[in-house]
Amino acid sequence: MPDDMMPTAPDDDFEGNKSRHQAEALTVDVDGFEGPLDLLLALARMQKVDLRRVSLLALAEQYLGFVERAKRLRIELAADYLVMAAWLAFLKSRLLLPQGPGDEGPSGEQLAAQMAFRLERLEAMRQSAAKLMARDRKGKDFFVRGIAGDHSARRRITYTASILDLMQAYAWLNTKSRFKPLHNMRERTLVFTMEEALNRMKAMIGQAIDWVCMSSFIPDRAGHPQGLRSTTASTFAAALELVKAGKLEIRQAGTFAPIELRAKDVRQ
Amino acid sequence: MMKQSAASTENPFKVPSLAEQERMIEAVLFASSEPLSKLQIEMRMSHGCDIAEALVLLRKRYEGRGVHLVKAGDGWAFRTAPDLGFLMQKEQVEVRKLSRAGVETLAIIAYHQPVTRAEIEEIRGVSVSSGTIDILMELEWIRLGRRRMTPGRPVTFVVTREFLDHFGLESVRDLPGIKELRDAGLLDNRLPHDAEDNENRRKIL
Amino acid sequence: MMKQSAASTENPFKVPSLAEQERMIEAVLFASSEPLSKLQIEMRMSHGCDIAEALVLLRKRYEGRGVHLVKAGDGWAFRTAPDLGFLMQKEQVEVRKLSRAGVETLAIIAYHQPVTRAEIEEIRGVSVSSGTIDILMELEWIRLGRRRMTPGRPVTFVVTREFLDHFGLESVRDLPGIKELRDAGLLDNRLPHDAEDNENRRKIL
Repeated sequence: MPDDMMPTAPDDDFEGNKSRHQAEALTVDVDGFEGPLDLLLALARMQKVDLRRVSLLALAEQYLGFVERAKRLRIELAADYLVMAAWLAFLKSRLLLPQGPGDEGPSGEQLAAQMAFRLERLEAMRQSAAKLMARDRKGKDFFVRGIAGDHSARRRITYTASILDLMQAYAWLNTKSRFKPLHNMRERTLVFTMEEALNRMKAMIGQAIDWVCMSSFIPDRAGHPQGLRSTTASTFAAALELVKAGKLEIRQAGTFAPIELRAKDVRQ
Repeated sequence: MMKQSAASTENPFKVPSLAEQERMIEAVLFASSEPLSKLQIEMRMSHGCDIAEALVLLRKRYEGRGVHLVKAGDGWAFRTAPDLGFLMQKEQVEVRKLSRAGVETLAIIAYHQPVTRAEIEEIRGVSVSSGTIDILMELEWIRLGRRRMTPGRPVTFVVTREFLDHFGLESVRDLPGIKELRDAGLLDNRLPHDAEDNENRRKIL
Repeated sequence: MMKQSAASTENPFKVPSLAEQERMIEAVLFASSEPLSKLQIEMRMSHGCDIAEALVLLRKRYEGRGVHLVKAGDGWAFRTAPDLGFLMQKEQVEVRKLSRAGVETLAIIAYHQPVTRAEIEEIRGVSVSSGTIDILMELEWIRLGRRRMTPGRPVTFVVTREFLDHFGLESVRDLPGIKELRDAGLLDNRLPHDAEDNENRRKIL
């Protein structure tokens, strides 16, 4: 960040035009800062002392002065700048007023030390980042071998598959082998027609004043998986039909959750 | 050494020493993606370098080493010593997606293990080519299990530790979705890894 | 040495001499543009080779040359001498300029690793955009470390071998100024919430 982008220090000798001019320059600056901590660090640097000896009280005042000026100029500050302002105002009061024996929480000095630590740490990381980027770097200062062709390649083919592939394949196999059209099957008697299901449902829904699991409407044909499939399908289709007709309500809490049915209250 | 390099970087007009020239050529040839002719090397170096001599020195330096400075046509390049070629036989692994037959067969073995070839064929509805089994064996995703105690004593297939590692599973019981598949009615309610049970199940079907 | 002779009695094949091993490693590393770990080198060599010693010899041999044997993390690689970079303008690759956020985030990960996203944000005082992390991941300079065993089990970030290689670092211990920062307590991953502790630290300073 160039020096002329630095925010104004409130202890500038000149008031009026100059400070106003600089305060306006701040508008540009706020965009240049990466958040309130960044701004605070810039302010701290202006104290031109070791960061460990920076005056947090002066810093808080500068920051609050900055926020005040921004408000006067109707510059909208992001929420985190205002949060920091509130915290610094609190810090200021803690630093200025003696802490009573009953006061809870850390002292002003502790809070100040904590903030000074954060500033020092951020500054240290900035300097380290600069040192890191200034190092000799691969592809810029030193280079890898340009020719990468000494390897005589022996080609080997390997195969891969994901767990999803596996599951989808298996699910597909199952649907393929089990969902054979029922009318082709020898167990014709296992087929539960839509008509049968509708009649059965109509007779039963009167009892479903509260939510009932759909499975309780399915006729019991234990031991015959294909039969169960047919009865389930028909019962479900019949349920949808009755929902459509306004005689039934249907719901499901989530994928694979039980489907529940309830008779629609016709009095409404 | 420090003095030499300082000379070459700080004073571009001074001709580097022969040793420094050798060093420079070494770096240039190493980093170049293609062999460089004398002229090409010269163009990169400071004026007044007589690189012919430096090249001779450099070539000598690498004599008998694992890397040689070789001349091909008018180009110079570093090459690994021909007698060490065997070290450079890098296996180039080409990864392909497992075929549908492969995935299906693998899935059946995982969910139904131990399972015989005839059972796989019955579930898939088509015969299983030995190529498919071979690939799965080679990948070390399946191995032979115990022989089934039925006429013909057919071999069974089971999945391996390697399979579990590849698919990130602790055990076959962790096969994700097995519960969901079952809830969705896509799977039989019986435990898939119980051979006895599988036998029975297959009789019913 | 002991290991070698022991190995040679067990192994019907003769273990190459140390000089030959050095030659072999030279060729293997020369041929690879990526750093190779000891294990990766060993896998290409004959049984019974003690490559640690050969690597030390090889590194010494290239000292002061135009090409150096460098170490990046657990990997070894040949790289041109940094002082000769000016000769390689043709090979220079345009490195995408990192934003300030990117540079700082990278530094924080390098110096504080393993570090969580929340910790990076705490240090920088602003939230870390996922774009920043993505770019660093894409450059292969950072990767996911272990999850932190704290509530929420957040992921951590660490730097990679590619990072070390790119910045010519042997290990994170060689990061500029890392010792001073640690001594000053500025690398404590503990957040400065315990003001008490900071107080003490600052009194000491």
